[in-house]
Amino acid sequence: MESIPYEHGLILASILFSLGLIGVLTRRNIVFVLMSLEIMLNASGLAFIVAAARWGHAEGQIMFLMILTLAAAEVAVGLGLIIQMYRRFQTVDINVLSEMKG
Amino acid sequence: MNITLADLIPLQPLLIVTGTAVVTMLAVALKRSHGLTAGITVLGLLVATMVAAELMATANDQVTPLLIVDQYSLFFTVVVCAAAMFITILSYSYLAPLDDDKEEFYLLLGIATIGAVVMVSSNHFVSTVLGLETLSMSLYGMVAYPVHSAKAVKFPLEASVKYLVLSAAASGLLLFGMALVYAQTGTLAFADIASSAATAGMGTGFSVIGLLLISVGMAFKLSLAPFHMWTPDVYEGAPLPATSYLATIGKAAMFVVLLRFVVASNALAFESVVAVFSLLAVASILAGNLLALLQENLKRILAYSSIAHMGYLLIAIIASYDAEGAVSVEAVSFYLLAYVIMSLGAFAVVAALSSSDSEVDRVADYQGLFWRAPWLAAVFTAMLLSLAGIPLTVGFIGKFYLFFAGVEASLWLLLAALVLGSGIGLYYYLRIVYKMILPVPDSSALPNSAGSLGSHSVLALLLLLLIVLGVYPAPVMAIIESISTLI
Amino acid sequence: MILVALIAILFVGGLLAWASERINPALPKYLALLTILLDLLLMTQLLQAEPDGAWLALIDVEWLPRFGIGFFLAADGLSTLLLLLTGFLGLMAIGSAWEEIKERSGFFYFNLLWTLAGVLGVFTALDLFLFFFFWEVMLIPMYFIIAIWGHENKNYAAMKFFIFTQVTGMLMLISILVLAYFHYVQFGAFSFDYRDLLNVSTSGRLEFWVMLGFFIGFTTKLPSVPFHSWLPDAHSQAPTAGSVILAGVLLKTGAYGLIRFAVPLFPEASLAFAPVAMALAAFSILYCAKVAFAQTDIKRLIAYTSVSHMGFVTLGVYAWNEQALQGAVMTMLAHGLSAAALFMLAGGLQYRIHTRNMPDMGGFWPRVPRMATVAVFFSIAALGMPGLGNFIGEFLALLGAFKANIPFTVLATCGVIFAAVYSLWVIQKVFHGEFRNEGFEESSLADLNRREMVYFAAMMIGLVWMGMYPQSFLDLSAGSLNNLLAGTQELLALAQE
Amino acid sequence: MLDLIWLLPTFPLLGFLVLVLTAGKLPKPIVALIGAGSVGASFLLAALIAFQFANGGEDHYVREVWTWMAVGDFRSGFSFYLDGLSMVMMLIITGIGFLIHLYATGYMADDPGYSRFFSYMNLFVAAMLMLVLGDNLVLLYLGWEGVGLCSYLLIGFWYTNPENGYAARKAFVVTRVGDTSMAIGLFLLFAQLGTLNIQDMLSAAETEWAVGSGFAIAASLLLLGGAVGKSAQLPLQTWLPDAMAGPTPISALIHAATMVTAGVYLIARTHVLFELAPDVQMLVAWIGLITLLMAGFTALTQSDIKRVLAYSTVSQIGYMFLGLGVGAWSAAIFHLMTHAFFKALLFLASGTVILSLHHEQDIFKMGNLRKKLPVSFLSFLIGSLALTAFPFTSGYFSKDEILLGALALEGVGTWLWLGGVLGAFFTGIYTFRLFFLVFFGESRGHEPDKEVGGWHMNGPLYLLMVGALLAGFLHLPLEAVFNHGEAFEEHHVSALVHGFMIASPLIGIGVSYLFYMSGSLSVAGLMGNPLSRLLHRFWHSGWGMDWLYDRLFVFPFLWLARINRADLIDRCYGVLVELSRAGNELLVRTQTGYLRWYALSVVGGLVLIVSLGVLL
Repeated sequence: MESIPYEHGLILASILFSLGLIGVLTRRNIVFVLMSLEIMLNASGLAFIVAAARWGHAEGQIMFLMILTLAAAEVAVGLGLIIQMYRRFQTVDINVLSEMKG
Repeated sequence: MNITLADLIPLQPLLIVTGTAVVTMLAVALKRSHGLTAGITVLGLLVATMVAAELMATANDQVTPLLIVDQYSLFFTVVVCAAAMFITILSYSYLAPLDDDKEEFYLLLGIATIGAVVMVSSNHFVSTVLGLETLSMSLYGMVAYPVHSAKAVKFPLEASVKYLVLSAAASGLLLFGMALVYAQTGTLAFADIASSAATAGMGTGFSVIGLLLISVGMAFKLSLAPFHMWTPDVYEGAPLPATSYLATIGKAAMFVVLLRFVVASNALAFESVVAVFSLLAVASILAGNLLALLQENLKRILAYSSIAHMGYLLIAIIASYDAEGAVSVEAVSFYLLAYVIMSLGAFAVVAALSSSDSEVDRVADYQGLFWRAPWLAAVFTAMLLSLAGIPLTVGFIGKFYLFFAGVEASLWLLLAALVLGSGIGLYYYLRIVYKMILPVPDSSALPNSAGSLGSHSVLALLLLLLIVLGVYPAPVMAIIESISTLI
Repeated sequence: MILVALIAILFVGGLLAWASERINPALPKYLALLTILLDLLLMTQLLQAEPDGAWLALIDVEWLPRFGIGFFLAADGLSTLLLLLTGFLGLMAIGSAWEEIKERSGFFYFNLLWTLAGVLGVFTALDLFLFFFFWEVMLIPMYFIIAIWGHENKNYAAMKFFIFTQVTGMLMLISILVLAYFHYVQFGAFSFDYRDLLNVSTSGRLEFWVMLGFFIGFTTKLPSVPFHSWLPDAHSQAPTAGSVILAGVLLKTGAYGLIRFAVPLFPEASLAFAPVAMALAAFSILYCAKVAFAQTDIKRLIAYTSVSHMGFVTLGVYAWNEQALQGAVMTMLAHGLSAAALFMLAGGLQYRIHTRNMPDMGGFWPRVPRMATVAVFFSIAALGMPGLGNFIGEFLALLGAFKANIPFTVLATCGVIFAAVYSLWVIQKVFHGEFRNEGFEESSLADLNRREMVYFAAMMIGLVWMGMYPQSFLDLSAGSLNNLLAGTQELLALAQE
Repeated sequence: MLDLIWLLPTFPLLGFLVLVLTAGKLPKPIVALIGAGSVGASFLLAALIAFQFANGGEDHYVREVWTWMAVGDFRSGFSFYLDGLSMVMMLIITGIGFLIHLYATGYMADDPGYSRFFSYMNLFVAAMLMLVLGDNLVLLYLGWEGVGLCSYLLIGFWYTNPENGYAARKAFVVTRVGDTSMAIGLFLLFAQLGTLNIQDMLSAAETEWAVGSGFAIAASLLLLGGAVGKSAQLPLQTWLPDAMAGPTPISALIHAATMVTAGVYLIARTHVLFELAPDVQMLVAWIGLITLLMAGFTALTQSDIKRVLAYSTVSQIGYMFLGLGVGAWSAAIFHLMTHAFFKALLFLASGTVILSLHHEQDIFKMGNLRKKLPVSFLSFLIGSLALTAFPFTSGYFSKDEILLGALALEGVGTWLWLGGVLGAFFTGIYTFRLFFLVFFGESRGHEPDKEVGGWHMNGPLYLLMVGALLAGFLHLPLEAVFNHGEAFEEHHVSALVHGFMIASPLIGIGVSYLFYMSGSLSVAGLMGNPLSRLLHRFWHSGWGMDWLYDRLFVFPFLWLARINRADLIDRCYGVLVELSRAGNELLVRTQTGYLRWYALSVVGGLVLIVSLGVLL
């Protein structure tokens, strides 16, 4: 059977990745920012899967698992911070976090 | 392959640090006691340091594909653990007045150290990511630590969020880059990237882009321009111990990885990478120094200067690809050591004067320090002069190494940038010194009784190191020479 | 060994002086005085020392083997002369600080002595790394001296001084490293040892730039146009003792560097560069004389004149023949005394009447006849009156330079006329004419006291000695200068082949 | 005895040291004793030495006291060279110097700076002796600068008046210009001939340089520069008239008898060089001639007694230069000597006049003083006669020799002679103009109560009168020195020529008699037409030389100095500072504190780098 060339996978991953990046740039709601980050991480995870598929290794998939845990941890910490932020500012707009500059 | 018992021997330092973290956790679970937890951490780190130093004589083997435990990694394990220990000591007096649980800070610190140790001994993407993220995760926590405390003067929350979001994004870039490289070469181990038997190998397809993405990711973690913007805010917002941890261990560990990666993967074989690195170096040197020029907040000044220093270090990295470049690796190693000592020292002085509810971080606050607290002022002066690269201090020897590396590789342009940057740098370092020697103002934010015995002994130790390594660095030079051959 | 002692004594003495302040604020100056005297005593030992080879004293131990860096100190006649000058002026500086420095005297004398220690190191270090090490070490205490005890604009001045010398110092460091690296390439081992580096063949396109690094480093300290502009600020802002050390000693390190390192290490490039250097010299002689004339701040004026005078040194060095070199050395010594003395006079005036602004002064002669006489003496010396040290220096320098390059020598000689113009102008403004006291009351204008007379007398005797019997100095430096000349001759001969 | 020659400068030097170190604490008699005594002592010694030397027979004597500098092939010692020339000079300096010192003890009697004055005077004598006795050009230069310094100090002796200070500085700087050229000459000589010892240098020059060779011309020109500076000849003569600001004894000693003749001495001393460069020697002659004429005209128009004398000095030195130029070496030195006598006499006499009139110097405010001031009258009479070369006064012989020497020169000689004679004519006019105005006619203003004086002021005057009258009969032992070239045959010229030379000054005297005595001719009438008024103003300002030099040198220098007070080069570094400031501001603006902006910067960097990487 005909397999999909891995470039396609990579291209898909990079599209996803860029989407995430754009999300980080454009969103003001910090929750969405976090989600965009998730997308970025997963995109790179996907890239690893694709690569692993190309070589038929397990390493890439292991890497993917690592990324999952990592992403989970990020979100955990992130959400914790969001709660603190909401407590203090009653908002989730990241622009309130701009007291330090110069 | 499966881990044998023998493999555990070289892993001792890592295991001890991990153990320390676990014990700390248990201790906290059993009974909250600031002193106890701090004590345990210090002890554990001390033991780890000594064991690592002990091992340096013998150990030199690849434990699993992930970790390389050679003298080089052990050397930096020593540096990391020692630094972590010092920071722990500093944190104790700093956190004392915090109106919140203090113990978890040491837990985070311990875990961060695990990450750092893993990083300095990693020569594999997986372990890199593992270590890096362990480090960063706990740093988020450390940065945000006083977030509950009403009295916390700074903006830990803001700092932490900024740091988290950006560094997560950076990690994303890093990972994606790795993925691209992997996709091209089919290996995750640094060593095999260059010599991957499989197919096209490096240089083809996306791999260069992958390399660049990796560089960007690392550049961000090292806060090289133009990825530096987060640095001052995070440094300023974070509590001092976290800041100093981030500034010293965080940078050092990352740099070791960068060094290993660049040298092993032969990345500098590509024009584009060299160009990019040079660009990063020059940009960081200029941006860092210029930004610090008129800055009034001490933490921010140190943040900016750290940007510049990373730029200096990058010069040596670039030089390392040069055929004759025997010295360059040593230069990186020595300068990292020097940098850890001096910037830790600088932060230590500030920390000694500050506490979680009042941070003395405005340059103006230091007016007349020289006449009020000569000892602290002297140490601070020494550290600043060292950062400026003046003789009698380790900073000068470090600069000397960098210049030498640059000359060897005849990177005249970068050297010019280095000279220019250092020239500008003198200004803001001296500005602080000048403030300190001015007469004492009537109203001063300085606390009269500054620092605990612990922090003072740390200062003394660091000053000693600073001067000994500045005047008679020969032994350390010898060690570094021998270990640098392993890279 | 004696050299180590010389430097160590100063370091230790400095620390003691600092510490002793806690016991009694008056103690430091006595300690400092003692230290200097001790050093001078030791230096006289150098004069009797039996020379082995070229060196009167030598110590060479391994320091940083990784780079073949050694702790290599050695003194020949030239260095010894400069050591003596340093010691002597150190004494003078302490004398001038005796009453002027009241608060934080401990730290002051600490800095003073450490500067001197650094200078001694510079004059004796023959391992280029060590040389550079001392070169930088002497700056920091000087920075503190200016920044703490300086006058109204001290921060700016100190900062400028430090940055100028540091940045150009880094250029020199690069040059040193390139040289060491050449040695590695040619002989397979790193070395910073002066004797080894002399053998490095530095021909090639790069040599010029390397030489330039040294040249800039040294001419900044010297200083010569266009790197001089730190000096007027530093001088006018520094406390008297600071100016004395700056003018008397620190500037000489630059000249010494040119003689010892810049030319011998790069004979070819220097030969090619000589016309430019001499042109610069002539230009700074004339230019700074002109600028000096325009100043109203008396210390600034003197500062510019010393730039002008150091031009003769550059001229002499790059003429690179025996008369010229001897002239350069004599100029260094004589100017060391005369400029220091003038700064002490200016400092004395400022200490009395709290102004350096000449328009506020005038007709002081009848009020302060002793000071006036002394001032006339040193101005006369400065304008190169035969029979005084400066004349010997400038005359020999020009005599030698004339062989090397006629046009620039002639130009430089014209500087002597301007020297007369500004020197006499100062005398006219301050001591002649109708008495003026603007911004200070007459009573504060007291004549030189006994202590001051003692050290001015000492310097006068020194200048007259140099002027009437310079042979005792010339003989001392002749040996080393001839060695340098011979060395470069050989290298040039080799290069010709 | 000869080997004590080093004591000659030492006595006055010691005097100077004592007087300086005691800083005016000594009582005036002691000061006078030290000041005059030291010079007297060295005069006695000089006389003895001269006596022994004259009878010794050998034509020169060298005594090295110690080595001054010896660097490589350059060597110069503190060594004294005695021959006929330096002997004459040293006798003049010590002898007339002593007389003037003696006079000064009275003249300066009530001056607060008494001791300071004599210390300077002694230093001057010492330096002057070094100048004439030095056996190498460096030592000569030492003396040369030394006398310049003393002249500066003494012109500005009354320093409270800024004008004196200005005059002093002018004198020093203008002569320094000459000195500089002389210094360069020294460098050239050393570079070419390898020695600065005068005798060796001269012989080396003779052997190595052909007549008219470029080096000879350059060297002699450069030395000439020094000479014209010191001797106030064209084009550097402007300083001397202003130098009269100093006390009158100074004018007598420094600006008439000794220092200003140093240039003549220098040229005579190095005459071999000039003989090697005939063009330059001719230039010397012309300089002398022009100067003496210009100065003569100017002297006609001056109203200040001392300025008249000053210009006459310039003019007389012009004669000496003329003599040198035409190769009448010994004549020039002869005139130097006689001039020393009568000009010192005139100045001292004028000093008495001035002092008696309480520091009045304007001759139009004097008059009819011959009764009141008999001694000065007598001195002036004799001095003026000698100055105008009245037959059988000293000036007559010396000036004659010079003029005859000029005449003996074929070609331009005749013109030079004519010029000289014309000069003598003017000398007659201006000298007796002064004489008549001061001592005859009716008193205009000041009435002196009595003539100041006393033995120590009049004594010198009488002695100088004798000198001025009889010095002409002396014979100077200069053959040995100038045995090159100059022929010592008597000049045989027609009586007509002699008549001319005798007549011209007498006519001049007559003219001034008609103008200022009998009044049958009136200056006012002359001033009637504008042209002469213009001329008068022009001459009075010394041919507008000062005006010219101010515009040419002084003002431009001042202007340059003023516009660049702040040192342009320093400004350039300021630009760097501004640049980094600007950079700082720019970058600080990027630190907005907004997370999204930071993220954007990261992405921006990413894009930049990746695109860069892909492009490369």
